[in-house]
Amino acid sequence: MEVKNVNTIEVKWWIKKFQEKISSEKSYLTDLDQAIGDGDHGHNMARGTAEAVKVLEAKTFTCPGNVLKAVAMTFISKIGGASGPLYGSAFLKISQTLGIEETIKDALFISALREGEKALRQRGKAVLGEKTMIDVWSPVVAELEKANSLNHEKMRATAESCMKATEILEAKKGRAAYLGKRSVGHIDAGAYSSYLLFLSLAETLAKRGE
Amino acid sequence: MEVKNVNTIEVKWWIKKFQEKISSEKSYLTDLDQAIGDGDHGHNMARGTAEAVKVLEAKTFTCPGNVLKAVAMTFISKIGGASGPLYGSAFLKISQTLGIEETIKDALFISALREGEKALRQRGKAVLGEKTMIDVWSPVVAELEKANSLNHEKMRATAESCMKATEILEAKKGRAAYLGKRSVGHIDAGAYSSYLLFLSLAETLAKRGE
Amino acid sequence: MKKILNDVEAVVDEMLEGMVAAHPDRLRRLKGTTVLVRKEAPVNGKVGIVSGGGSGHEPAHGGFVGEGMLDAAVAGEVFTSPTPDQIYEAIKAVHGGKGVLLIIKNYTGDVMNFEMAAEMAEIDGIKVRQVIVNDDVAVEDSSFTSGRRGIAGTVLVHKIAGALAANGASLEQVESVANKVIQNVKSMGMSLTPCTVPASGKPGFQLAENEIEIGTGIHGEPGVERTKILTAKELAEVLFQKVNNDLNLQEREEVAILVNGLGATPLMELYVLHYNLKALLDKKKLQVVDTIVGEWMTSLEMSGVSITILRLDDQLKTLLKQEADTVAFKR
Amino acid sequence: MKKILNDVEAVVDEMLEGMVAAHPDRLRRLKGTTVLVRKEAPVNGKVGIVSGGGSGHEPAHGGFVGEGMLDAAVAGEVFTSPTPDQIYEAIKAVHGGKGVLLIIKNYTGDVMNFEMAAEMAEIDGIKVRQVIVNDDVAVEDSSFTSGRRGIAGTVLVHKIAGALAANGASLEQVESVANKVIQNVKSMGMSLTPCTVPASGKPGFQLAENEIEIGTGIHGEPGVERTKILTAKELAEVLFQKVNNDLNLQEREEVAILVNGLGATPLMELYVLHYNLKALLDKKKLQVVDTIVGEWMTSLEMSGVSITILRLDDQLKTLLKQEADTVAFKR
Ligand SMILES: Nc1ncnc2c1ncn2[C@@H]1O[C@H](COP(=O)(O)OP(=O)(O)O)[C@@H](O)[C@H]1O
Ligand SMILES: Nc1ncnc2c1ncn2[C@@H]1O[C@H](COP(=O)(O)OP(=O)(O)O)[C@@H](O)[C@H]1O
Ligand SMILES: [Mg+2]
Ligand SMILES: [Mg+2]
Ligand SMILES: [Mg+2]
Ligand SMILES: [Mg+2]
Repeated sequence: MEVKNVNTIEVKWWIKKFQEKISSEKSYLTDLDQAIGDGDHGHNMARGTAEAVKVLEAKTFTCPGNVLKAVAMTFISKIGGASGPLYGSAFLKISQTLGIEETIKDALFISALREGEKALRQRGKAVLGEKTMIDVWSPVVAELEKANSLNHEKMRATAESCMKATEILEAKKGRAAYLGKRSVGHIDAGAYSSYLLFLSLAETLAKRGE
Repeated sequence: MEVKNVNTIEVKWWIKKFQEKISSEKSYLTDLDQAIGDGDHGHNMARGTAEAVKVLEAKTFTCPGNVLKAVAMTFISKIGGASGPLYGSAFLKISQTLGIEETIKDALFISALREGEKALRQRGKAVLGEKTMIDVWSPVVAELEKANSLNHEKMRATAESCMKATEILEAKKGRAAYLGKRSVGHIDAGAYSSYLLFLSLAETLAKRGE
Repeated sequence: MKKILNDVEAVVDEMLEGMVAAHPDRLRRLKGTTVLVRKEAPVNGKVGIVSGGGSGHEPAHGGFVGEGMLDAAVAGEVFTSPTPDQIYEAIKAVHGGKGVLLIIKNYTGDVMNFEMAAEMAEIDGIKVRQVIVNDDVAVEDSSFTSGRRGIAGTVLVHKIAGALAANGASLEQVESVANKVIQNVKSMGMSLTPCTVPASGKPGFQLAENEIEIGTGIHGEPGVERTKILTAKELAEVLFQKVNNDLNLQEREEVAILVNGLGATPLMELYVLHYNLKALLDKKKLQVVDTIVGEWMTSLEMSGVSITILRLDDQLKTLLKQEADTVAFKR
Repeated sequence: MKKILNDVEAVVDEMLEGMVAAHPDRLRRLKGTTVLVRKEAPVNGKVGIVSGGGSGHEPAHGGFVGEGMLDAAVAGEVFTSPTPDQIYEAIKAVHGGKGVLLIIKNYTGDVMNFEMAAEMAEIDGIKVRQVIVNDDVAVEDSSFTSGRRGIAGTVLVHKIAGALAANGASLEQVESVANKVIQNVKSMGMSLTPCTVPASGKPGFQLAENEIEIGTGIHGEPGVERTKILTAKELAEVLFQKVNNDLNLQEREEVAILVNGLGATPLMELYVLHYNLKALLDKKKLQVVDTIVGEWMTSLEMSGVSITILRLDDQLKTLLKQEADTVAFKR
């Protein structure tokens, strides 16, 4: 198997793709959050990702870690709500783990995602099955660890099926928890945006070496 | 021509009939007042006439003047809005003019109605053609004066046609005046309740000597 | 119609009882009436001030009963002037020997009912004066009609007349300062949605999703003009222009501003409107001495706003800033 | 969606500018932030008090900035917690040497963002304490979930913690009294209509003409139960029972009552509800020491109400009654 790396341009693609997907699915995200939350997730994410793309376009970056650090800081200061600190903390940890490597081997990238996922759990104090973005992050990272490579097909498939699986869960964390059983029957908004995040990464990885 | 009188029982019938008509047309009166006013005329009149009927049933009266004085006081203290002082002042003056006669000759009744109409104009400072209850009261009284008798057919016909004629007028007094030209095309609520008042009187008079 | 109530007929009664239950240290209800008076009424040696009108304008008028504003507020049925007998009871209850001022909003019904009450009180030998607030510039002023309505500007009449009365002034002085406010206060309102009188159960008018009414009063009645929806900036311009056409304010003049919500408009939107209004005031180089933003003279759950501008002189300024302590308005 | 605004993206900014333009003698905006602070901040030798949250709850929180309540309020986007950098600026601006207390409503977002800000401030050597208000008994309390929401009871935490801070108490003392209030304050709300976040343009949920939501929060989110419309009496019973199940009040206990409108409910209806609530309080022989009726913690133009009961002791009673002078709340 050919060894592949993730470089600065690719992580920028990733974030740009993420921003585009969020932007075109903004009103769907709003609907999801309105059904069992307060309806701002689409706007929060659209605002945050748009700002992140602006920052990435305005500066030059020498390594993926620095790109994602800028993304993290932007998420923290521009998203707000629950998702701001969550995505922000995850990306901050990812960038710290990547350090100043210019090209990132799959193994390092996977362990960075794992660190991000841990930061997310620490910040939100949620565990798997509570109908949050964790329900996408944890299984996706686990799948990649198992595959021991950034397998974009598995990433996409796991993210999608786990996102969809949140529909039948009863929320125990976040605003949807206030609805108790009435939260069942709706996909979690943060799980959906996390699906878009991994879908964007998968699409970026699929283009590697094309 | 046979001389007829109006007695205590008949004025009570009058007020009772008025109350019944107001009650069954309450929501139409509300609609009329809502279109170009504030929508309370039906309730104001229903409340006031119901109270008046209660007072008439609770006490005994020796003459029409006393009946109508009780009605006047009830209207003043129970209707409120513009129509309370207007109907109240008119009835107070009518009762004063009737004095303590036990049976009222047509001529006296007509001059009492004229005094009531004058009190109404004085209290409201409105003149004919300003789209108010005056537009029913003044022509009805004038018609009776011309006929020199309490001709119930003329009373009913004049009240009805003059009430309808308020539709094309632009209001100059009362709340509808605030709408200016937009007040055209609606019947005035107070003109309609005044039509019901004279219709009730006409029906009462029609039964005389039956 | 969705409202928090039991019986539409009892809504005014339960509201008044609720106010007294909530503020027993400040308010008392005259038994068997719809009158709220200051706990300590009558205040000896002070001109008594009575206002009121139909209910549905809360906190007006009961919320303004207290030190430095009203001595009594008379409540009618929703949007219906109270009757003379009720007003008469209020006058008697607040007469502290120096006479009583009635602050009346210019509606045919209010004017007639208060007038009849004044006649009754004068027979008892109580000196009564009446002032008629007609601040609403939406309606053309004309001697052929009943003239302009009284709307939110009334609150500033309460405030200033109440302050002078609290200082021990005579009935004539209080009447005269009230009239000075009336001559210098102008308002203009608009609404985005109608409201529903409980007893009627249906909204007073209909508006499409992109329509607003300009020049609405405070009784759920239609306004004087219907237009498509405007931005906050356009709205501030329309309302300010109409008010200023009448006041004709000059550079550096001192004014007070009242931005009044009609019932359902979020405070957020009132402040957004004020931001846009303030830009116009600044452009005119007006000296804004006092700004009051909130819900003071409402129209049930109508969504909308009015702006009020009061041209000040030193006397009005001092009295406006003077202490007041009522349930709804404190300084 | 019908609202008074220009650009949905600018609504919070224009609101904050409008507040400062209206109350320049009391409020100041930290440049480049969404933070409103007391004109005179930082107050030396006084514990600074910071609160805030998403916008759309006005007068919370900016309206409570002033003497005897908050030193700063941080505004997020509508119904979205503010970000840590903004909160951090607020902490720095109000730190008068005695540390800063953060009063946080229990929402995952608020808790995390304030927490991150506290971490940042502590790196600067500012002593920061956090209290988390969770008065909403609509939601089951459970250690497996994020627990109960903070709603209108928060205003009483602001009031009482603010009063003790104004008296010069230490950070620990202020934190401790805030926690005492939190342990003793419970609320329960309901709504008759939803509200619309400007940026989304559509209502947060749908209700039929005869339906209401019981247990609604203050973010346009659905409640915990949907029922057919209730009378004011039934509503008072449902809300009171739920609150009292938790507080378990005993005869002759002293309490304070807050009847809070969610935005579009006429004051008339709040007082009608209070009338019905007071009957229940009297039946329980509770001593109501203080009653506050109005709109304090709103949810844009949502129609609905919450009731809050605070169990008092002598300390809380004195601090609650103590003078306060903010734009929206004065004593
Ligand atoms: N404690 C938590 N841990 C992990 N994710 C959470 C937690 N609480 C909420 N979330 C996620 O955040 C999403 C909501 O984000 P957003 O709407 O932006 O914030 P808010 O709930 O403050 O309005 C939820 O759909 C859920 O996926
Ligand atoms: N100045 C006036 N003179 C005569 N009638 C008037 C005058 N003003 C109003 N009215 C009558 O009163 C009616 C409205 O009564 P009502 O709705 O009970 O009072 P309000 O206008 O105070 O709500 C109008 O339809 C009109 O006929
Ligand atoms: Mg959300
Ligand atoms: Mg009417
Ligand atoms: Mg009326
Ligand atoms: Mg949110």
